Amino acid sequence: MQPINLTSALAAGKDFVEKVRKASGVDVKACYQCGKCSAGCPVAFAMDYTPRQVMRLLQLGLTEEALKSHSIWLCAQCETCSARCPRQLEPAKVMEALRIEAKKAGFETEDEIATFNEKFLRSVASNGRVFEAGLVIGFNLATVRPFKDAGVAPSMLVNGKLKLLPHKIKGRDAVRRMFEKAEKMEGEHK
Amino acid sequence: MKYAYYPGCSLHSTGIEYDMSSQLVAGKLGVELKEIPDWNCCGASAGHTTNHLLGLALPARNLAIAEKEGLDVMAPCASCYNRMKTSEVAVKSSEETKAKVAEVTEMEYEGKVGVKSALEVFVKEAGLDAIKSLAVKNLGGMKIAAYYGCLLVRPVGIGFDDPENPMTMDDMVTALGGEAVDWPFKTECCGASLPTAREMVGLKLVYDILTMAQSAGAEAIVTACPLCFMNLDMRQNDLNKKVDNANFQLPVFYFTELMAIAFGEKPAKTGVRKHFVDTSSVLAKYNLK
Amino acid sequence: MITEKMRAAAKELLEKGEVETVIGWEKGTFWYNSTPAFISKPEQADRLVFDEFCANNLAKYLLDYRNADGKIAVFVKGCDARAVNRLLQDNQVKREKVYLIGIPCPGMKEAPKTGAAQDTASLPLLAKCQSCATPNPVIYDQLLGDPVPAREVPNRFAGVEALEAKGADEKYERWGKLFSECIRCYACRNVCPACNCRECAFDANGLNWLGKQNNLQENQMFNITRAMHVAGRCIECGECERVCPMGLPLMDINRKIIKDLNELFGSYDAGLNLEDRPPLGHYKLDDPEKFM
Amino acid sequence: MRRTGVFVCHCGSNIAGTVDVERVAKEAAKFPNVVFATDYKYMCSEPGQQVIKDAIKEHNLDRVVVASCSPRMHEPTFRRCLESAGMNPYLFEMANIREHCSWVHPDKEKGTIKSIDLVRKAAAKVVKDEPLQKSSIGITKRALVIGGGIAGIQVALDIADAGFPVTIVEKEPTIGGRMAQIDKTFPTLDCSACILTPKMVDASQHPNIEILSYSEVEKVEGYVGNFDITIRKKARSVDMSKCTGCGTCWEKCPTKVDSEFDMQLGKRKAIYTPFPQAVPNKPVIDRVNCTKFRTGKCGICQKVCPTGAVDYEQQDELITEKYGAIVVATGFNQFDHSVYGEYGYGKYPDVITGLHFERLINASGPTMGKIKRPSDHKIPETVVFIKCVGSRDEAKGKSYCSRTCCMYTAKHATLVHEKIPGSKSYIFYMDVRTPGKGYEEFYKRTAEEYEAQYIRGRVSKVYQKGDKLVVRGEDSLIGRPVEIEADMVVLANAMVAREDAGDLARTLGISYDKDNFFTEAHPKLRPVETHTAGVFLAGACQGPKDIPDSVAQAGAAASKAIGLLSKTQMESDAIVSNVDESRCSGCMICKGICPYKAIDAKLITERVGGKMAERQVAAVNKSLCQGCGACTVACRAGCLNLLGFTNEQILAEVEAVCL
Amino acid sequence: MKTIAKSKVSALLDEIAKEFNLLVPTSGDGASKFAPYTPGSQASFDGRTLLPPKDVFFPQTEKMYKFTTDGMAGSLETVLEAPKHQMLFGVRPCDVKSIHELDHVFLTKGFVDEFYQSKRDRTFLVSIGCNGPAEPTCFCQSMGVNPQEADAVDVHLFDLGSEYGAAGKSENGEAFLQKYASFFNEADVQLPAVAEFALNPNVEGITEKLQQMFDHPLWEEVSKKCLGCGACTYLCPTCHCFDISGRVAGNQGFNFRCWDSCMFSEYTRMAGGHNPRPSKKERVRNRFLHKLQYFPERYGDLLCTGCGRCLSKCPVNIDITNIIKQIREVELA
Amino acid sequence: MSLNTEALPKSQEVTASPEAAPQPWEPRIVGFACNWCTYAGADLAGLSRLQYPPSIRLIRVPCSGRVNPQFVIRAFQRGADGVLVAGCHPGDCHYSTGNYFTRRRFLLMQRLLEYMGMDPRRFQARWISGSEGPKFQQVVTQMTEDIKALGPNRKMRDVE
Repeated sequence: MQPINLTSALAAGKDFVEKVRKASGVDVKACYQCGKCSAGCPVAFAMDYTPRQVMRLLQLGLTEEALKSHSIWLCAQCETCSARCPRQLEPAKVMEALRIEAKKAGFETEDEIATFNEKFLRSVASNGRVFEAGLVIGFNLATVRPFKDAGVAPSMLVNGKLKLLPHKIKGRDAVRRMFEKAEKMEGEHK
Repeated sequence: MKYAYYPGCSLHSTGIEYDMSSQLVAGKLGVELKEIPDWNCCGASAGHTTNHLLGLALPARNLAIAEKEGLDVMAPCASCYNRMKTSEVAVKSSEETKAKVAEVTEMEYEGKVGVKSALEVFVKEAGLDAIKSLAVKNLGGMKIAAYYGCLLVRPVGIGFDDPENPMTMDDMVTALGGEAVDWPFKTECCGASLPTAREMVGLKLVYDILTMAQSAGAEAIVTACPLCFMNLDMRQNDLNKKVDNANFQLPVFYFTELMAIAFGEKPAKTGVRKHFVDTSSVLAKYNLK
Repeated sequence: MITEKMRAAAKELLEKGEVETVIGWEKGTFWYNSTPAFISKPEQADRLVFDEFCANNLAKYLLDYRNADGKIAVFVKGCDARAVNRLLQDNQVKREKVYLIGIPCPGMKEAPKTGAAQDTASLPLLAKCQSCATPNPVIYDQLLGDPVPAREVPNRFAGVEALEAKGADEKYERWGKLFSECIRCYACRNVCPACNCRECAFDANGLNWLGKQNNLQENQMFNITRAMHVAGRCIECGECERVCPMGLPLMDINRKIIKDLNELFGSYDAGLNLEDRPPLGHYKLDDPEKFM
Repeated sequence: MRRTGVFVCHCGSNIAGTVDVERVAKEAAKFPNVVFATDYKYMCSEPGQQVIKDAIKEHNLDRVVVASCSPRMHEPTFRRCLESAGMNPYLFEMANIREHCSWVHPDKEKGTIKSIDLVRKAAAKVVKDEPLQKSSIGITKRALVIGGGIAGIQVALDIADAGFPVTIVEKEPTIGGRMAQIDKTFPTLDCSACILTPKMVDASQHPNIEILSYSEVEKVEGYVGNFDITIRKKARSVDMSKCTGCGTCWEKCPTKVDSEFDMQLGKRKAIYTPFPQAVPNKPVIDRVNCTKFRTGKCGICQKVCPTGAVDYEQQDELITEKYGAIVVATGFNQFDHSVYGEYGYGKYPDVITGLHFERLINASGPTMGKIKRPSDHKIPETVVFIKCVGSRDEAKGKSYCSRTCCMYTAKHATLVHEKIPGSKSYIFYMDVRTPGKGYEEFYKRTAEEYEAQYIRGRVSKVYQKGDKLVVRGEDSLIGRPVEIEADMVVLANAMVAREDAGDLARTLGISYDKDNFFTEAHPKLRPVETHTAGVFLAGACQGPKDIPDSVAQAGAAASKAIGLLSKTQMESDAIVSNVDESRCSGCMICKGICPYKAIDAKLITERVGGKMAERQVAAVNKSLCQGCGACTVACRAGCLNLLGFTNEQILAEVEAVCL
Repeated sequence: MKTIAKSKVSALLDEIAKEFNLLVPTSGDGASKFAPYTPGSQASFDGRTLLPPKDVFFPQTEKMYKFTTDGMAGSLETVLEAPKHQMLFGVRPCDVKSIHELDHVFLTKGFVDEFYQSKRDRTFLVSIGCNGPAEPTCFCQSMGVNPQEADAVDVHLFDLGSEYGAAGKSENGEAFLQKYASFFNEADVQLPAVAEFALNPNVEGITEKLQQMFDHPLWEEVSKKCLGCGACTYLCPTCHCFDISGRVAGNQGFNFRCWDSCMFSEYTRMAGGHNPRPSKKERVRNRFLHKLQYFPERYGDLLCTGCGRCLSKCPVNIDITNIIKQIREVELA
Repeated sequence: MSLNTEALPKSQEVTASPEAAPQPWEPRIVGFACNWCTYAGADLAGLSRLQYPPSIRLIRVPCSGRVNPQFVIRAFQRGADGVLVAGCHPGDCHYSTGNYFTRRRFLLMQRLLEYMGMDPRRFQARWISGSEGPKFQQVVTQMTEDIKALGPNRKMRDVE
């Protein structure tokens, strides 16, 4: 294992920590690494870095490792960590900020989740609402497993739970403009 | 009581039962619901984790429309509720955010109206007394695990109920004559879209919740969120297939469905027939058919 | 009509012997002069009036009755009531020794320039009333008439802000010109309900706080010290500025201090209620100290 | 006209090397009111002082200025010199031309000019000096100790041993405090009762100690050396003079209630002593639960009492006594962890606190020393300890570290290992803090020999699953979530201030911090004093402390109190505030600003317009006043003045240095 | 009579200013008062000035002596600056009367105040008459002043509407008119009627009546609203109380005199703290008795010119005309 | 109501020795120093032989809370080019709370003086502890430089 050169890492990470603070309102320096976030996190078992470790990576200036971590994609945004943090930091918001930054930097380590989110938003952007059938079909095609959840589709159709055509709202152009503006104001994605 | 109604995408598709039963309950309780005209998707967790501002703006557009009508919003979906609440609080507490959001939405949202969850409106505001007085059927002691999910009671300090041990739904169950079992996973996360996007990760969360409810003696789970519902209801079959020794047959209800049934509605009208896990036997057991 | 009500109230109080003196207003030299009146017999009550010229803050007169045997009744507008609170906070008046008759105040008018008879409605509000945010008495035993709605008050610090923006020399020149005009008649001090020392530091024998020369420097010393002494205690009744025979804009100084106190130590309005402690009488551990 | 003498010191070459001292003296001789000026090699030396004394006589001087070093160095020297020359020592000023001039300004011309200015300043001030006298007050040689825990007992014993009468006021029916509830003490594992109870007995038998148990301080008036203290002796319903403590009453009493002493884990009677070794060992009736008081029926205790000591009619009694010093030793409370939803809001019976655990392992406790879990009295095999519950938690608890938990948790784990063979302890911690003698070694033993598994991480959730408690944490050292199925969970709850600490602080006029702990006068230099003269602090009422620290602080507080009481008269400085009553308007703004509560309102009578009138003015208690002068600035009329630093003196200095 | 168009006055002033230190009424951006005229600047001849011209002769602060000390020795020097020949132009008849009252105080009864005298002697007075009350509060007529004309000046100007009629009232005045004859025309003039005054207090016999009223309850009544400020006395053209004070700085210093006011509580306070006028009743009484009784007893004139300044600027509308009326209404036993 | 009184000569003129060359203008700073911290800090600067400009004249007061704002105005009136009020750091006050009042009072005062046209650099307040000899040196040096740049004070000054 290569030792981390903390001197250069800390210096390099300083601006990013400030960026995260601006975006999320969380000062990661205040984290005292108690681990309560990770202990309560429902998805921690699947993560490569526990939420506490993600905070630590930032504290040490290891920005890229944080951005490339799978954890930030696996985070379900349930806010359990935020609710219980004894320092009133909000790791969930850090996760959110990191995911946005990771996307900008082009690190999408969890393809499926990133794809799902993208499809989801694309659906919203073009229709104003989510077209769930289209989303699932599109997602499954994209992730090359076209028949996932296919078994449930017929009964859902019968029960009126799946619509075959998207509902397009009247204000969909306005919604599309919102996407464009928000993207412009928050910075372009790669 | 009159609210702007924000069903959200789910209630028009996978969560159609929640929509149906909510309308029924509202009618009984005298809560007038006026659907927000031309509402858009709140962005769910995909929105704010992709673009923070977008995550605030999407719900703000709906709130702005409601504000024009001068109505507070009722959002049955916990995810929609959480997103709208976050947007509401962000706009109320920062002029800068308000301005940014207005620029994106091209609409003025001043923070004069806010959002409430259906649970808050139907149980907290209407009151247990009203619920009891409307109940014509008794749940007869049905053992029910009230499952709130994570987002309904968060962020801490803003929600309407205790973040670690919420009781609103338990109180409702008790008021209708059911037995709300005490169990510790009321607010554990169901994984949201993870069971779709990362199946095995998501399924583990669902598995834990179902197991815990079952071991607490619950005969049914009641929930107030279409995503929770979908994960708990639709995934039982998957789990039974993919996990050794798993054999779940635990009916899941929207709390509105139970209310509507207790208020005397025909179960079919409430949507309980549309569930993946059979509900008829447990309803039959307690003479609720 | 408030005048009728105040006469009736005064008469009743005096007839019943509940108070020994009623302090109010009566007409003075001209139709546009209303002046403090001191009534001690029921039959004198008909002298009392309330009109657009009752600008005098009567609270200060309570100091003259500190040793009175009985109760003193005084009519209080919004600002007068805040003045009474000021005096109560400074332990100069005992609450049980005063009877406060509140009068919601519609705002007082300027005397006409020429003295010629004219419609009072066309007269402008006194400067001190234009920025008044408390037209209704905040403390009283009895209220005559209904509370008046709060007026739309312009930013009362606008003048201060404009001055702050000027250059140092420009500021000094402006104040120098003004303070040179001060004749040190002390009307500002004597009318001020926050200036309630038994003996002003400036009047004390041999204390050497202030030279008697009338020149810019001593006048500056007087005016700055006066302002510092009422800092955090000024109730913004504007009487100092109104009575200044030389027309000095004294509220520009008082308001500067109020603005700074609000900005630095949290907002505080003197005389609004008895419990709040004046900002210079206490401190917070985390007070700003960027100048240190 | 004053007759001032100015004496300029060379300080060898220290001053004379860079200041033309002769010129300074020559210029000084021209100053108004100066009749004599000279320079000398060492003013502070014997011959130097003689120069001053001679000049005083020869020139009939009535004011003296010495220009030399810092007054912080030699002001007392020269004051004594004036005194021995028959002058009032306060008719003296110093000009600091060494530290503030010759040592810092090498340019001789500039240094000399500045020296002349500094002397002019001193000469201008000195003519306004007035003779001042020190004042003194008598002292009541008696101490009050509030709180009868280990700290209070230690304070009382120390003061009593020094020969002064002490009263301990304890609100519970017995002294002993928290230490009495504890089983063993770290790091020696001594039996707590074995070392505490002899001290309790010592205190009760000490001829100089009076114990007022079941009593509270109601009112404090007066000031250092002369406090008038009103104490409420709550009605015990038992006549202390008749009761022998035989125990018949509580044996026969039919009413059982949860014992506070046993943390609700055991029972006591309605007439009770909290524990068998209570001091005084005489019962009280808990009127809330007593059947006699609730329904008027029963009365068994009165019937069975062989001495007729039970008195249902007894009333609270108020007594007022004089004391010279007060030591506050009111101890701490345990943090209420029911704010933690994630730990079950206190509803799981087997999630207990450290203090509960102490009662469980105590041989005279409710389980006779057997560790049994409260829910089903089973002996736990797996015990999880969670530290920092309420401590170091800004979100739900306190920001500070409670200092004792690391050690007592280690002790608990050790005791679990000793008492339950085959058991396993897990300790969740954030840091292990063991800064005490033998503490680290104890912790090491716990982890290494007593097989306590330390896991670094905070627990996020505890929940019941069957008859187990599932504890979810992260082992932050490997970065993996961990889960333990435990039989019992022990929380190391924070030590917090007593909930009524604020009330007591207001009664005593002392300050308290954001967490309601009493504030010491100086965190480093005056750790057991308060800002209120004559009031001292001991034990955990000032902040979390373990027993050795509490006892050490008790000794320190006692020695401070003894130091005060050993004087017959207390001399206060002559530099105190003074009120010009004729001009004071009694606004009392000064009162709120005085940090020593030395200013109070008083009524004076004066003739106004032919009749006598009463009027309120400020009065300075010269023995409390420390001479800071804050009040003088608050006084707009300038009728408060600080003797020795009057407005006139300071203005004269300002004018002199601006010439 | 000689006349001068009002439009030509400023040209005249420009000329005069070359010779005299010229003081004219100004209203600039501060309070109106007499101030040095600088060519081209605007003098204001409407109404009367807020501040009376008394400080021209009797400044509010005036240095009198300088001294130095050296051990027990010392030196003293009078500070008496000979002012440039000065002209006070545009004094109203009421203020002319006030100068005469001040002359009584500072120059008669065997006592001459050299500081006052030095300035008074070198001041050339030009008065301007009024054709009626300059302010609603004017009542000079009642105080024996002819509002249109003043005699004890060097030159008097009658207000004739668009022009002034000039009359030399002293030899200097005649010489002045001769010297600046080019500015004047000769014309027959008719004085306009005097407009009516709103305030007409009757002072007949008041001095004698007051001699019996020292202990009358009226004083208690009229003093109640007094705030004890010095606005009335400082604005009064005739009030002339002063205090002498000094400043020392090291080995030197100076003494100065400055206006004082009998309205101030410390005015009569003695070094030991005793105050013979302890409350505002005594102080207010003294002020009016001084004006209406003591001064007339000593000098034969009321110490009031009816200028109305005190009345217009009193913060509480204490009205001397009303007090005179009340004194008249008192029925003595 | 004249604006200026007669000039009084400065002390340098009185005391300067005949042989000394005329001194260039040196700012005159009146310093109020609390006995327990800043005065001790200045003593320490002396003990440590830390040089600073001879511009400051310290007036010893028990506590910075003893300094009346009027003292400051009087100093300016009499010719001070700058005034420094210095005391213990917050929390270190020998009298526990005096400097908290100082802080409020002079923060307000400084702003008021600035409003009156006084350059804020002429009136400064500082926390200097007994151990901060170097800080005392640095504060006096800096303030002297500031005021040198501003030139002699004419404002509020009655001695020309």
